[in-house]
Amino acid sequence: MTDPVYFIAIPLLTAFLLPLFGKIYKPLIGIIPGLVFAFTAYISFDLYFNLEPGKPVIVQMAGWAPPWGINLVFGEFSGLIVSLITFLAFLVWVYSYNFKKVGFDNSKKYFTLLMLMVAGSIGVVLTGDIFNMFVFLEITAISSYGLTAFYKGRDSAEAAFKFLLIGSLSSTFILLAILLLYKQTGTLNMAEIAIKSQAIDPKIKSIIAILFFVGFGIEAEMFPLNGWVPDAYSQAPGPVAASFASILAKSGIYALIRVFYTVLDVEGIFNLLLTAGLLTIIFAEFTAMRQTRLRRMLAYSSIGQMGLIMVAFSFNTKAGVFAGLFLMFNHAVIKTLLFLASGFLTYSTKQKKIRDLDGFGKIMPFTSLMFGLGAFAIVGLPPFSGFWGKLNMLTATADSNLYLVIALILVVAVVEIIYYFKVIGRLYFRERHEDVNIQKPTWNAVLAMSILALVIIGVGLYPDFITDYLAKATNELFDKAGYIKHVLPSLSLN
Amino acid sequence: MEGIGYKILGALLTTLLAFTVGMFYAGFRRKIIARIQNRVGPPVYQNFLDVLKLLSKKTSVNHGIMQHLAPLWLITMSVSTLMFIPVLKDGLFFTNLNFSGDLIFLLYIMVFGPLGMALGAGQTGNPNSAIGVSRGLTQMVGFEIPWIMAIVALMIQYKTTSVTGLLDIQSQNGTWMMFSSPLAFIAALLAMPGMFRYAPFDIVGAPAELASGPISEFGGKYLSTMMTSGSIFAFVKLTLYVDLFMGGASNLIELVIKTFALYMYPVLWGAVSPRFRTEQAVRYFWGWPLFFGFAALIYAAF
Amino acid sequence: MKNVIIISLLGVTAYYLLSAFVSIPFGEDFINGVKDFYLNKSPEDLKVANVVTSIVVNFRGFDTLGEVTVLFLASTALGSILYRRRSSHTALNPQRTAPQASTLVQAGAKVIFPFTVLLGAYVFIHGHLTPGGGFQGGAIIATGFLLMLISYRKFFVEHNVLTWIEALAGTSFVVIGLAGLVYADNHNFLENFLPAGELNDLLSGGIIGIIYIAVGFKVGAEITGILDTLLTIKEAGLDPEEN
Amino acid sequence: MQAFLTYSIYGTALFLMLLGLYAVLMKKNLIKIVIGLSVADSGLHLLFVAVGYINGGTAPIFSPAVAGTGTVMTDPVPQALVLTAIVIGFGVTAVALALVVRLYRKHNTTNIDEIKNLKW
Amino acid sequence: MSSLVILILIIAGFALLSYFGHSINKTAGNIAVFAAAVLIPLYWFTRVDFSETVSFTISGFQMELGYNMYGKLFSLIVMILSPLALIYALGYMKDSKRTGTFYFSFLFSILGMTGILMSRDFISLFIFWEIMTWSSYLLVIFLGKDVEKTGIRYMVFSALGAYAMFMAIVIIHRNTGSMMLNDYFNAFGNFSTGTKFLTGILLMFGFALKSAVMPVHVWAPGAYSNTPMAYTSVFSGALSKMGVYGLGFVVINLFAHANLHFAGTILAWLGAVTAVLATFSAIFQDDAKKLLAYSSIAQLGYIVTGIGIGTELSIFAGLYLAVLHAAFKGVLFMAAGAVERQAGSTDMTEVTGLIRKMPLTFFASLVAIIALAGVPPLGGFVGKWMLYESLINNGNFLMVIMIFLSSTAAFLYSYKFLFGLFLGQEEPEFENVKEASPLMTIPMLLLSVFLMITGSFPGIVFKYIAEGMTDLGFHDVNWQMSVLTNAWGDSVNLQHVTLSIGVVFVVFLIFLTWKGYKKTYYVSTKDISSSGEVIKPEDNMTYSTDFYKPFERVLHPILKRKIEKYYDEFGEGIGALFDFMRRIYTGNGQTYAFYVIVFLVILLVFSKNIFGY
Repeated sequence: MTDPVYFIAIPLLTAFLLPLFGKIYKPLIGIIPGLVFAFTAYISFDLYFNLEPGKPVIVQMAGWAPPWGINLVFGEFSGLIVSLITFLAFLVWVYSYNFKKVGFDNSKKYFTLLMLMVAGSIGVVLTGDIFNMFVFLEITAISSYGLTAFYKGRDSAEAAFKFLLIGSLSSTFILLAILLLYKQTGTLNMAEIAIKSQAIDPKIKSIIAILFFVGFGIEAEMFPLNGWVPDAYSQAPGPVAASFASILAKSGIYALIRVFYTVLDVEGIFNLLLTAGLLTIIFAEFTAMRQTRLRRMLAYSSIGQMGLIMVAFSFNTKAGVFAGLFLMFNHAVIKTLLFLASGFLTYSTKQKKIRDLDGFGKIMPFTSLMFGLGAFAIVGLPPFSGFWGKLNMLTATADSNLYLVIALILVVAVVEIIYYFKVIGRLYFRERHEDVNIQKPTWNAVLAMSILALVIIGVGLYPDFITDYLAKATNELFDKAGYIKHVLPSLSLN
Repeated sequence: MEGIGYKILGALLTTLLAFTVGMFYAGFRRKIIARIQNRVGPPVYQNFLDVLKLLSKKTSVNHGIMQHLAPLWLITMSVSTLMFIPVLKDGLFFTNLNFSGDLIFLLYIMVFGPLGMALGAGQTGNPNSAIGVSRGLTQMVGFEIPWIMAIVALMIQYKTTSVTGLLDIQSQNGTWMMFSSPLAFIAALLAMPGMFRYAPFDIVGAPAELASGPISEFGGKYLSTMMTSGSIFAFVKLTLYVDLFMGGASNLIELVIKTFALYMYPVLWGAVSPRFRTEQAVRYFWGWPLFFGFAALIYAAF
Repeated sequence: MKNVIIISLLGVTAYYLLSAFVSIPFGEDFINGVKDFYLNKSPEDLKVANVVTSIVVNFRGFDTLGEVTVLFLASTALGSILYRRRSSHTALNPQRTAPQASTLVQAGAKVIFPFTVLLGAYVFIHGHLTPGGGFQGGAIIATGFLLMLISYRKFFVEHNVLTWIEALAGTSFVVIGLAGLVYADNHNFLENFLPAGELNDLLSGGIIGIIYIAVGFKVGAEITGILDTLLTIKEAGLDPEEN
Repeated sequence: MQAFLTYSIYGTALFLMLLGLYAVLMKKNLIKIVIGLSVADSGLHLLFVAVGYINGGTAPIFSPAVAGTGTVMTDPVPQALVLTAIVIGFGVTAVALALVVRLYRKHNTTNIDEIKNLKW
Repeated sequence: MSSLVILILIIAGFALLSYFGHSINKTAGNIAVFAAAVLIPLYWFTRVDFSETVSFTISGFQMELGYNMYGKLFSLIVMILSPLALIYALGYMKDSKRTGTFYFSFLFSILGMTGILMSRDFISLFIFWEIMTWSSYLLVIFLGKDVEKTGIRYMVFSALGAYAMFMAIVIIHRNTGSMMLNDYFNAFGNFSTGTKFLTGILLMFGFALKSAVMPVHVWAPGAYSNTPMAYTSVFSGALSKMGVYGLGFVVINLFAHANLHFAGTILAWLGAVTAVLATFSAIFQDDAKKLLAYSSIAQLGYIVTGIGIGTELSIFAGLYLAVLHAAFKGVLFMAAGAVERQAGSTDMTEVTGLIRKMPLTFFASLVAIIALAGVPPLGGFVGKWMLYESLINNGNFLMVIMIFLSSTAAFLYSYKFLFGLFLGQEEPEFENVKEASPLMTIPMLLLSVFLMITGSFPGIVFKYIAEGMTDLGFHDVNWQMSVLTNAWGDSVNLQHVTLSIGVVFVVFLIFLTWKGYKKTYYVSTKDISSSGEVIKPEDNMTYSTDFYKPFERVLHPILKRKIEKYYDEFGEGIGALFDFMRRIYTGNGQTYAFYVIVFLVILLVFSKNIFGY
């Protein structure tokens, strides 16, 4: 009952059938996706925890062995990310299960889009075929456009259009890169490309690398390709923004990593990634500091975190990757919590401005507490999980002898503290003067946020809950020869 | 423990000596200033009479406990300071507890009294007392700095921090420190009038114009105590200067001569001076005296 | 000025990309690719004449599933983007305000429409034999519907039926794929579990033909749905609520 | 001849693609931008097909006429890929047009310079 | 389970208990807090095993908890001051809102401090450090005043300090492969010069920031004065000592393992400058809380100077001053809090003449002020004496002068504090002020008693300091119960001092009081002689504004430009820069697309450099 194919097949099947369920009994539209999310979460954990060390689960499509057929690779690295995605997707569902009451109807489309976005992201992570990855990336992207434009009124269409514009450029570049790769190697299988790419003319390889870099960089929110991010995050509903941060961005960065760690061996790309990551951090965090709208601030902060993750991965060391994974975990969990909390916080304010939040700590104690917790965690204060990510990140940086980068990261962290603590100060330590009619969080939202908070605190107090898995994933990512061997038993890296 | 009786006796004798000498000095000062101003002036023993008269008066009102404690604080300070200063270089009686204290300690205990006095004056509620205190403390910051510089210069130069030690060094070398460390002496000397609060630094009490202020809120026993304390303290300061810069004294005659000579310096300067405003006073102290202090320190250190 | 900058930027891009593409001259066969395998296996194992079809539906069938999903997504996203509250438009009787097409067009459309649909059906049914397939056939069918939509103001597509067709077609694709997990030899998703038949027979290629038919239905229904949504909504005029 | 073909065919396809990008970057009208995206996609699709061509190849269909004759066939893989790419391009275009409709409704204009409520 | 872990858990438990207790009802919460104030020190004194170590590995980093004698010394401060402050808080916070948050943060900051002092590796040190920082941040903004300015300033500076440490930590880890403090100190000698400097200076910066050394002190005045006074006593008394603690072991160990004396000298200089400038600032404050805040900075300056000099006596003096400062600043902040609570304000230009209304508070403040001023025969003198002697022995004459200047000027604000709040005219508006509740006065008085005892018997503190200094590499530190000795053999016998002062005092007390004081009667402070004029009761005869105006005129050139200004301008400049930067996000989708193409082209053009083919 546990085959990685189900990650894709079941959500798609459900998505196709959902309109019919809707005709039978309306609430099924909300419930069935939940069951699907629960199911994917279950199988991802089941698969992940039963994984034999060093032996990824590989499934072939249509009975053709890898170089010819498409394959899915559920290894320690991809499995970890998939588990994270499915877990968070389930929580997002729990949170938004009866979100209908608090803002949007039309839940049929919402859950369909969400489900397909998750399925697409999982596909991106699992697939072993570069073109297939493109297809899933597009599934993710188009469902994200839909989700962004979901809210009526406001400026969601504007945000979605920008997203689409940039996203289309991204797909153009990725497609070009794939075409060039195919032209050079005659294959689309990532493992085989990995073998053959060594023979490619370095000049062409560098162009391919740049095209991939720009294409995936757009999804991974890299500066200066991230103009769409703040708009999309701020206009989409809370849970959608949460899933963007935790799922969409993660699949983008995963693609970037997979391509540059496994498929193409271009050394120079890591310095480029480092530079781009640093620029991303600087511009995003500094811009975030001057934001007056809560959601936009969170969006920029999210970009900054992604920049940090890029920097971590750019070291091309095990410590760096480990730290990067830790940061990814943190970012996914914590940003989700922040966006979920902000969904309720900004619900009742017209302008969604930070200064409208004065004294909410008393009016909405739970949501504010969750937001505060998230803020504490994201800036890396112990004893929350953010700290360990930052610690590992910095030790990795130091191990790469990049002392200036450490200083930069820390300066930026100070900036981060400033703007997050401004919000906390307003939430808790200001008196509220005018009345607002607030939206109390529903029980399922409370449940979702509590689980996230527990994860944050739990990992913060005892990070070894996850470090083993992260370390394993790191080893797998670096074991390029192992990856090729498992996917293509007949061939090997020469 | 066998010397305890002598000690107590010595302490009493020292206090008595300080009181007498201090009172006479104050009398001389009044006389000298009067003569300079072409007046006859009170007799030299006038201060004794004043104290006796005040003692016989009865105080009937108070403003609270701090006011009551203020003169007490003052006299405690004067007398205790005296206890820790070697009045004579050696001998049974006038050396007191000098082995138990050193210069830093002396510097600190010397401000103990004014602080208590200030608190007492504060409690009277008289705004003029507060003004006086504020001026006095400000001026103190002014003159303490060159004075401390001088002392620190001595301490660094001779590698001892006790008065006794400095005295010993002077007698070993056979020269006074006003000659061996002239810069320090100049700095200390320039700071000295501030310590005595005679003109031109008498804006603190402003005795000539203000018919109010700290003094006016105290009467009878309190005022007499304060006067007593003042005269003892004048003697203490002079003795300290003598010990530090003029080789100390081996007998009472020498002591009186040296202190009196030294005493004439602020008195005569004051007699012919107008008055500084507070900030002028501070600026004065932080001018040349500070320069000499620095020079002394640099001389001492290198 | 901006013009010049952008043209020069694109020029630089073109230079680099062209330099990458011309490294292998046009029309030159490159060795060691996967294509030879496909060209061999398609007629031999799958008994599918059209190699492109066998790649699309079988070798890279997973892509196609994604592709179908993209279409489905597009129509769903479109629905969600252009969705409006019930009160603001009459769901039961949507109106298109465009002027009536000329009689000539109407008459012609009426004649062509059944043939277009038939052609579409032919194209996707013979997808494994001839150039063509589910996507092409579906698109042709949708063209027929487009013709009708722009010719007749009162021609309405029954969305309910479209939904059913979409759902069933999509479901059958996935279910056939999943059946491969159970019935096929290697128990793989989308693996063929039906007899392959003879090359160039209509009933050849096992599940390939069936999937392509499902895809054809789905694509036709979805594109039609998309066109209908766009037309209907656009002509409903400005929505006062959104301003 | 070979070189000419190489340059002209790849060049044309790339030119088409960049022409589309030019429209995306320069045109102010949202519809034209969407058209630009489509054009760019088309250029890309042409590139795909061009890459798959093999000198003297026929369509990769084993029709009874060619079956077993050993005729050279063009590369079927890019053709299969381009099919997928076209469909994806179609989906994106549809969504883009829907968004343009929404934007036009809200802003009453299709000039992209006037649609910037979200900035900084 | 180890007693250290249990201690941490107990504190955390009480924090949660107080929080939830207060959210149920006030009494329950207060009981929890009281239990915490009693049980935590009780456990620490009776059950904690100071020789125990707990080590564990988290996330691949080896961590170890365990006391050493040096940490124990500082723990002593925490464990004595904090419970007293907690008990005081029970009275002080009686009518406040959100007490749950208050006690939660309070106890968590205690947890942070306790943890810091038992950390033997950098990671746990940093973790507890950050816990301490954020919990104290919550308290700084607790009253909701100046949240943006003070709160953010505090957090920013704390973060700067903490992150400087963080950077040092990771660099150390990179060079030693270990996070243990000892490994760092042992390996220090083998580091390259750059690493030595970098780690040493970064660590020092982090710790110095917490001890409010001059250029980075600007967080302190606002933070100290905005916090509820119940916590400020701990904040200034114990929390800032964590910086001193860190400075101590870093400086000493660096000296011991590499000849980096000049770093210590720089630190000492900074301390001295801090002491002088902060004292000057304190003099001109009109708010008693601000005055005390600046005074704290100045006092910390002395301590830092002592530590920075690094000789046996100077460190001894620094540590002793640290202990004493905790006690007297604890009392003073508590007193200011009591005045604030009872009279409604701590503005010295408003509040006046409380001595007869709040005698116990006054008495405690008086004792503390005397100790602060360093006047014999109270404990403060001992520290001052040792500090001066150590500086003089060392020949740092300029520093001596600066410290002297600072402590002489300290008399000015000391007096201003007492006069402003307690002495002077007794105005009718403060007619009904009552003495603070026993919950508040008893902690103050207990600390005062401690200050008085240390005046004659500082040995009770010396004992722990000497123990602690063994961990800094100073074995066999000589100390006597009540005799102070410097390096040149000069000494002060405190018993003689106290005895003689006491005897003289008693003699004259009898002389003055006998047949005197009892017979006098109290008259109002309006009944004063004022140049022959009669003062009416409604006349305001309080002199408290511009108290040291002449001195201000003298110091004007030094003080006219505040350091805060530079920081503010820097902040504004940065803000403008950020505003400029965010214009990149123009809002026009086409521009974003343009960026993409530009980025692509840049990469393509530089591909040769990037990929080096």
